Amino acid sequence: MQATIKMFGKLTEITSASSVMIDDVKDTDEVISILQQRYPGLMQLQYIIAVDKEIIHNNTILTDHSIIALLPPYSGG
Amino acid sequence: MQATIKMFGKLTEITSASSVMIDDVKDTDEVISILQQRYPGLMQLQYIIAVDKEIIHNNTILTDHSIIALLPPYSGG
Amino acid sequence: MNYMHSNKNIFIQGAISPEHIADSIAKHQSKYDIGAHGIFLGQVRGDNIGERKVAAIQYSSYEDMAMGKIGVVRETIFAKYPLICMHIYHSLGIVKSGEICLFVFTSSAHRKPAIEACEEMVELIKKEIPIWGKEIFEDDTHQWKKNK
Amino acid sequence: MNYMHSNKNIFIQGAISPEHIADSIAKHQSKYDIGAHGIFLGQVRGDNIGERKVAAIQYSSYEDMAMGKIGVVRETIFAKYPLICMHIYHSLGIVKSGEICLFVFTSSAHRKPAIEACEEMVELIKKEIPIWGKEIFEDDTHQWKKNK
Repeated sequence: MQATIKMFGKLTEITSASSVMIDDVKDTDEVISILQQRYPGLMQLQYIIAVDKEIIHNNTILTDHSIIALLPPYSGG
Repeated sequence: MQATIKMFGKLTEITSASSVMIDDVKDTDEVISILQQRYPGLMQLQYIIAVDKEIIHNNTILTDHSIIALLPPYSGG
Repeated sequence: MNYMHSNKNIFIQGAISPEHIADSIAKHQSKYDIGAHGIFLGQVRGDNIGERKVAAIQYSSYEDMAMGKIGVVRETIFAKYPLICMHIYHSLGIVKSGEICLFVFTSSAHRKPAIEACEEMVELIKKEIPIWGKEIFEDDTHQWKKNK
Repeated sequence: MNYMHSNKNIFIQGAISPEHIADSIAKHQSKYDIGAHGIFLGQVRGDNIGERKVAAIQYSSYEDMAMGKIGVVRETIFAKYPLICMHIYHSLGIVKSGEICLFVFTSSAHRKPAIEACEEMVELIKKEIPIWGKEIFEDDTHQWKKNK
């Protein structure tokens, strides 16, 4: 499975990009593990994970076209 | 003492005037008594009394230039 | 302090226009310590009462007394909330259905004081300020408004 | 019902102008069942943080997700309060200090629902909607805004 991971807020400074591609991943735990290797700064930062625009609380199996997003604490308003 | 009594809201319909003069009165009880004789409709209506822009709760002695006002329930906003 | 204790006139002849509200907002854009505004607007409803429909409300006030009471109420609110400013406008005379008769505008650094002060000020205006509304029906009859 | 469940775009590029707010108010003057409007405005503060002063906030959002969440939050509020209507606007991109970045506008027949729904909606927007603010200082450095 190829996954697209959207990055927001302060996280975009770690990845220097608003989205990141990863090949051959099956679930969100694997995605985070690979991202942490690629961008060690990620481990210092607070975020939640959304898959297909829904916030997940546990490891989630990815399907084709799953859109993963890493969301730091909201600060709208 | 001559007293000027300002009328507001629905009370102006009873007196057909926005203010009423009464001669030779010494306190607010006397004012109300005279007004009730002059305008019997007043007895059906709810109001509070202000003397010199302060609401009074008891009979109040009038001084020269006292301004009495009869205030029906407020309905601003 | 001078400003907040001022008994300036809150009354406007006729309806309060959306442009008046926009101007008030625009005037606060040079105050960099403000982070939140609370606004309440009262609008005249075209209520149906029996067979009759409200066309307008005609407002009157004991203005001398109202001015003093507004001063007292402003002090109460400024003592209770960390407000940066507060403005209050109420119509006198005829305000047609759909038009605005009351504009309460509070500003603070953070949202809670502006929101809470605005709400409390609306209650105090209805309760403490000698203003009366006469509902004028489309058939030219009328009745005196009662606040809930 | 169609209207209240609509996921229409809440986002505006740049600041929300006082004229936009006046236009929104004016559009409600033909709704004779409205008696009260609650409005909340968020304004960018020119905070001093250490030696630096905030010149602007740059807002970004996960727009696809935000649109869906706003729909859910709107339904929650409409289910809880007897509102006639509710409008929400949030800025994206640069909003300078003193300018308005958030506009929440609720309307009801009587005052309580408009006031309470407005307050609750502001809280829900800050908590539930994926929006981020980047505080840009006058010296061109920045920090990511944290909501209290």
